[in-house]
Amino acid sequence: MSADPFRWTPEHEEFRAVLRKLTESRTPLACAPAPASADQRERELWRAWADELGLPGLVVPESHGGAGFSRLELAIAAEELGRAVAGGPLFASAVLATEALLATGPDAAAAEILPALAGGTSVAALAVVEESHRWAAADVRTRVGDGRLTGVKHAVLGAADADVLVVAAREDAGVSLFLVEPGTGVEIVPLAVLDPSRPAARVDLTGAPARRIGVAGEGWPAVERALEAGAVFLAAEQVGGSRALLDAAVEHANTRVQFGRPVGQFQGVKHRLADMAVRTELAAAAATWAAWQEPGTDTARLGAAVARAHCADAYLETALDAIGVHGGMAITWEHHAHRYLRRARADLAVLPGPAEQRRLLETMIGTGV
Amino acid sequence: MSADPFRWTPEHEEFRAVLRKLTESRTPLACAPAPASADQRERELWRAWADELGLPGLVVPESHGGAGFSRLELAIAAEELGRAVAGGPLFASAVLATEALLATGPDAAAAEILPALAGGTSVAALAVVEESHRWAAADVRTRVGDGRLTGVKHAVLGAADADVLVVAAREDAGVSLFLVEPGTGVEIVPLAVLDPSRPAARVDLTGAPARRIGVAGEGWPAVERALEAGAVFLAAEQVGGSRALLDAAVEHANTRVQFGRPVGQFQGVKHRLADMAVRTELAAAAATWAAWQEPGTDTARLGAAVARAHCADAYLETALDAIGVHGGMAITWEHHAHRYLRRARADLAVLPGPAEQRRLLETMIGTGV
Amino acid sequence: MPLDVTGLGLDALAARVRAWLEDHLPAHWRDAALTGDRHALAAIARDDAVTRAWYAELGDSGLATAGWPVEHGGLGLAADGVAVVADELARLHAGRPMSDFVGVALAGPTIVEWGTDEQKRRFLRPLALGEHRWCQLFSEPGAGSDLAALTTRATRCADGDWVVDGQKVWSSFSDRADYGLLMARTDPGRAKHRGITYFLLDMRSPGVEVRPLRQLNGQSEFGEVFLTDVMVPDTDRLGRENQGWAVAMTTLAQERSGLSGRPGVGPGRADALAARARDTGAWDDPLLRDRILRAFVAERVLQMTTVRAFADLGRREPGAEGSIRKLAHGTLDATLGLLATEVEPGGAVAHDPADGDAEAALDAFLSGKILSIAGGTSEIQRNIIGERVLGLPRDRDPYADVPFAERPRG
Amino acid sequence: MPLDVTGLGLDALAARVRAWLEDHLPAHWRDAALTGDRHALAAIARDDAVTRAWYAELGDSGLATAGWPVEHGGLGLAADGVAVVADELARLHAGRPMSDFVGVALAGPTIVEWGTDEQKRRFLRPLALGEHRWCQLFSEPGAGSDLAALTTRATRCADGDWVVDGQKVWSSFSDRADYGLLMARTDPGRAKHRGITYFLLDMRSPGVEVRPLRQLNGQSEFGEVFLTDVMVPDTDRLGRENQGWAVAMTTLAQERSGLSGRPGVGPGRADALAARARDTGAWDDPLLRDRILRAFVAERVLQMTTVRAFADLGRREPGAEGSIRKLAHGTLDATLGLLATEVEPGGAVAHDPADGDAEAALDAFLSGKILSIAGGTSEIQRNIIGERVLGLPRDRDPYADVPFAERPRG
Repeated sequence: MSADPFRWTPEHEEFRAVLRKLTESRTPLACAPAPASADQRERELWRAWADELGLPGLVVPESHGGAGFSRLELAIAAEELGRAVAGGPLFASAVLATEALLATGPDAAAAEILPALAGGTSVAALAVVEESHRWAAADVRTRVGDGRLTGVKHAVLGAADADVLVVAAREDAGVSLFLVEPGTGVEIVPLAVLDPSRPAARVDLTGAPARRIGVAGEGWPAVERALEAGAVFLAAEQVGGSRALLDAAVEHANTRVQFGRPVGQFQGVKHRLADMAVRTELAAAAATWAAWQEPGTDTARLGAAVARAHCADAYLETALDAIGVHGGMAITWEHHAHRYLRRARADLAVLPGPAEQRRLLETMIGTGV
Repeated sequence: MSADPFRWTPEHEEFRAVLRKLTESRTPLACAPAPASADQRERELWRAWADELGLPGLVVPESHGGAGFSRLELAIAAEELGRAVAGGPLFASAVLATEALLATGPDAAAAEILPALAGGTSVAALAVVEESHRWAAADVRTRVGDGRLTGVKHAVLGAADADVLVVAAREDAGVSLFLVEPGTGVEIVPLAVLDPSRPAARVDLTGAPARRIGVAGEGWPAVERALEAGAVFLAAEQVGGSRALLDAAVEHANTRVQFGRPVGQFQGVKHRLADMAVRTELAAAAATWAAWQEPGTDTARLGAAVARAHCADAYLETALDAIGVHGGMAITWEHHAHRYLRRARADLAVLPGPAEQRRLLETMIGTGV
Repeated sequence: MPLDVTGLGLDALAARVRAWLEDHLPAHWRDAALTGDRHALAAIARDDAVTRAWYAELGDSGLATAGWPVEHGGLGLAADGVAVVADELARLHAGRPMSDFVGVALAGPTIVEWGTDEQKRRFLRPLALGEHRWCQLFSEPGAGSDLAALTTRATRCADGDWVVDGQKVWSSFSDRADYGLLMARTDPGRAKHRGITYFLLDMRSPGVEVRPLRQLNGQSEFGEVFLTDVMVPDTDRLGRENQGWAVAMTTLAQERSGLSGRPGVGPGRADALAARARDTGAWDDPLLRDRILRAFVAERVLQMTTVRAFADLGRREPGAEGSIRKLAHGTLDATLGLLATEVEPGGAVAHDPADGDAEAALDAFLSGKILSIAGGTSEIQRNIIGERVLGLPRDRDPYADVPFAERPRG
Repeated sequence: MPLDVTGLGLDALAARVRAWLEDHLPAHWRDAALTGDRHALAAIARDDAVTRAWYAELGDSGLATAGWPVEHGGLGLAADGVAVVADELARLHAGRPMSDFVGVALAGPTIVEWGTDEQKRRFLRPLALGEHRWCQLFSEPGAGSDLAALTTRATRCADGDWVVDGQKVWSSFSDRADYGLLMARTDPGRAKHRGITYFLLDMRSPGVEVRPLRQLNGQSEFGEVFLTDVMVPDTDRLGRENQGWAVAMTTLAQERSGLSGRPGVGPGRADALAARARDTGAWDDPLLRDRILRAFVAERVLQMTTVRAFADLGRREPGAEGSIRKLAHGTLDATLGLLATEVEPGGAVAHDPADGDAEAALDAFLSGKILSIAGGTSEIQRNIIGERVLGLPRDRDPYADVPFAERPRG
């Protein structure tokens, strides 16, 4: 490892400032819409992100119509979106599906659709998990026959809005990835979700026409690459969420008066906020370090697993702590706290969670990485 | 279960008061001896317990020279001894070894030595665990041949002071219990211990003459009965230790002034003490409930496992919290806190600990008990 | 006609209550309870005619208010006897519903202790018979944990009656209540605890408006109550003018104690969780299994503590010790709520809308945090334990003795 | 002769330091370090002649005090550069020992900032060359977390010099120290923070008595220091009279930051724990394994945080953020200490006296709690984070502005 430590550049800071301004002006925390009514706003925000900032193509090489940035810029975007619990297809399409496509080479079929994804005019979804709800190659049972897929994909993020699905399916050579367009042989069944800002659906494939991308039987490494990027993205997003919660809780503690003084003067509240700050600062360091590693390397795998293991638990604890600090108001529907709580809990399950990451780390601990 | 809830009687309260007076006068917390120099005092205390209160024979039936009391009285004794982190052979001899002997019927060989144990003129030790350090019948490898035992027993509490050893060994019929006297074929190797108030030794058996007690191959249920009683005893002892720590910490918080006020006024300290109190009150209720059940029944097994699982962890947490409340002074050798910390940590390992108890409860959860 | 339970031990009391219920509870109700038929029980709960008749009969027997003095229609039982009665009623789902908790557990004892003879006559019997529903009007948006900082004003008119203006919040079942336990400031010139008066407010009075408050789990158990020029006769004042804080202490002690459940050690939520985990396969994960077993231990320990608290109480009134159980209960509830989701496939976070198990799990998760806030936050419980149980020095409001009107506003 | 590192990037700096060490460190020392031969390293540490010569050479190069200004014998590096140097020294076990921490990390920077030219001349170079050892004399039995409540008195004599009386405690390595960083009260008529003066005490002065303080793990790293009629020349005063608190702030900020280690993400204590667990079979227990992995995650995250802190610092001074790392470090240390025992057979609680692994595990357990108390308790760190990082209102000492002599005593 180089002795030169990572530092954010002035360009990074500027990117962050622009993003925050855009995101906060559209979904200010104070008057955040109830999740269910957020659809229209989110569509507008997505257009703004795409047209003004090129977020959907952030990590797509310029040769494929993207901006060719690194995961550091992606982490900045994630953090700012996480602050506002912003919805939209960025995570499902621009991170999970796009990273999987890029990891195939990208091969010709992937390269064909990447410019539209990078431009935000088309969105994709990655369909991997099945009945077991586990991200494991062995659990992929969707079969290919005559260029058609048959199987059931569970909890597919962003499936209902997707123009194209990237589907993991099993053939004789092993697990491969396929492109499937909604239509014949594809039924998309919306699911009830804890976190309404991240809609998910079941995808029933009954002989859906499909095009293979990448080499037959070599699809799983691409899924793993998407999971690595997804872990970094989620970690950064959770840092943003934690920071927003901490800021709002500090603001409350400084202004709410009980027993003749601001509640932040009581150590019961002050120390809880300090613990939130500790957790969040550690999370920020871990997310940044993970984003700073070269994708696909040992340290990237380690960083992604460590960051995801820490940040996901830290976010849930911080969301619960924030409710404790705000007290009664935070258990109402109108207060922002439960949107973060829902997101934090849902995040544990949308990709392999902290327990799975620690299991992954069993193979890395003590190996010198 | 009867609707009549358990209540301590005036006789119980009197027994407790006498015990506390005796124990505190001999091992007052404020000038407690450093563990290593406590031997002489503990021998005197043991004589006083035996002669004045009959503690060694508390649960031994009157027909075998004991007082014929129940586990409730034993729990009172345990709590009071635990307050002072008192040493001596009570736990090893009067609880573990004696309960194992009683569970054999007691058969004739056991009945022969019970009066001396009950009178405190002789002490015993229970030797079960071997290299694996697990309390499991399958792990008993000490063999019997020609009425002689060969094997190695690890971490035997009170072995060095014991007049007789109750040893679990394997014969063709299964695990049986044997009486072994120190001497030929018995080497007792004292071990270094974290908690000097509970000395332990390794027992090397090389053809040691032994008398079987109870039926061949039916020794393990007697060990389990000793473990059940031991779990209840430890739980109550830990309640006593927790209460002593809480009392001393509250006293400190009321008198130590920092930043112009008693430190107990700061919520950082106040809430920590409140958490200690919650844990301790819950522990006391669990230990009492467990002691109140009829030995050997389903509810006794449940109560013992639940109490041990809660009280052992609660005690360690409380010992650590107490050090936090006392601050710097508590990390010195002279302060009482580390004696409790040592006891609390050692307690996790002297019998199956909380993790093993929870594993045991796997078979009881959801069965209607 | 009150049941005669004089001189009975707890076991005999249990037998007496069981026999009485055997004779009186409608057979279809009893059968539904004993067979655990949830649908039938829900239908009974919705059948006003049946429940009204039953609560009247139950109230007449004294069993609905077993802790009240005999002269007010109770059985004069101590806490342990009350618990036995509650257990027997619970066995047959025959007790008063949760929405009557404020009336039976809080309003009743408070009126018994502080009410005039006329107030006792007016309120206690209808309460016992299930004719009146009550809510609590203590909390305000600006005075959460610091209850005594309330600003709802009650101004005395020339005729001695009162006009009340202000806003209350976190009032359970206020939309259905006939009466409310109201604290209002009657003298802002006095220090904050010393200028409050306690009233029994007729919720049908003009100027009372109730708006349901939607909770984070989407349900509406609480309401906001707006009070605009509400006339309250002086005969509805409970206790003396400006001494309402002392009256409220009675209510609050009952509340802390009452929220933590009935005594009894046996299968609970963790057992159900284990059963569900076995069904979904989550039980195969040793880490999750251990966390369920930790919750199981915590639940049983809390049950054992409740048993002991009732036994210890004997004839004593519930006190600050209730905070110990409330704190433990709050922690356990949050743990069980999270675990409920973890045993469901995919954590229940994305599921078939018709999947009732998933919905229930998510509700348990979202509701899990409510208990550590409602009825006094965990911080407040820790203060109570530290100060009243352990005797640590209080951290006083620096303006505690300043006239309320002169306090700085936050 | 200070090494020239002007204008080097961090990678180039590392290379330069490595090359210099290659040329200068005695070969047997280098070999012992590179082969990880603990016995040889311990022998070297005990060999005064070798270490004295090496620390003098190291000091002369500026590498022992890389963060000090060039004019005082340092290399003028920012925190990140200092960290690179520390890493290279650590790789060869060639840096100054832990017992020099107070001198190099605390005394040096404090004297650089506040010392007179004469004090800088007298103290900085010997410190850099390893000729002086320092200890810290801040804490007192009656003033633990509340440092400014100290009562050690320094009274001015007619000739302008001082006489000091009092007792200090928790002074690391005080039994071996040549000098002490001393805070004493010089004007009890002023408020507590405003009547303190900071001195550089010669520990050989008559009237200084050091008694080792035995810790709960049986070791004696700390001492109590009794000061009886100790004469201190006014030329050994650091900073102005009665303004010692401001001087102490420099020392304390260095201490908080310095205690939390060097930056770098790589194998640590949790990796060693996993290796040991694999040896003892404890790794087969999925619950214990998961706890070790949690500690592994926590340790790596703390490393990443330290890397970032050093990068962020650049040329800034260490601040309140150090409390975040100190708090996390304290928690991790306690966790690792407990786990160290759990991977040993039987928890190491009863073991062969010759079993070094068991002894080390027990020491790690018993020492685990010390870090969350020494150098400011976790509560104090939380206050610092709450107040100085998050900007929450301070809970002021009600007697903060009262003359010290008039405060009530506890």
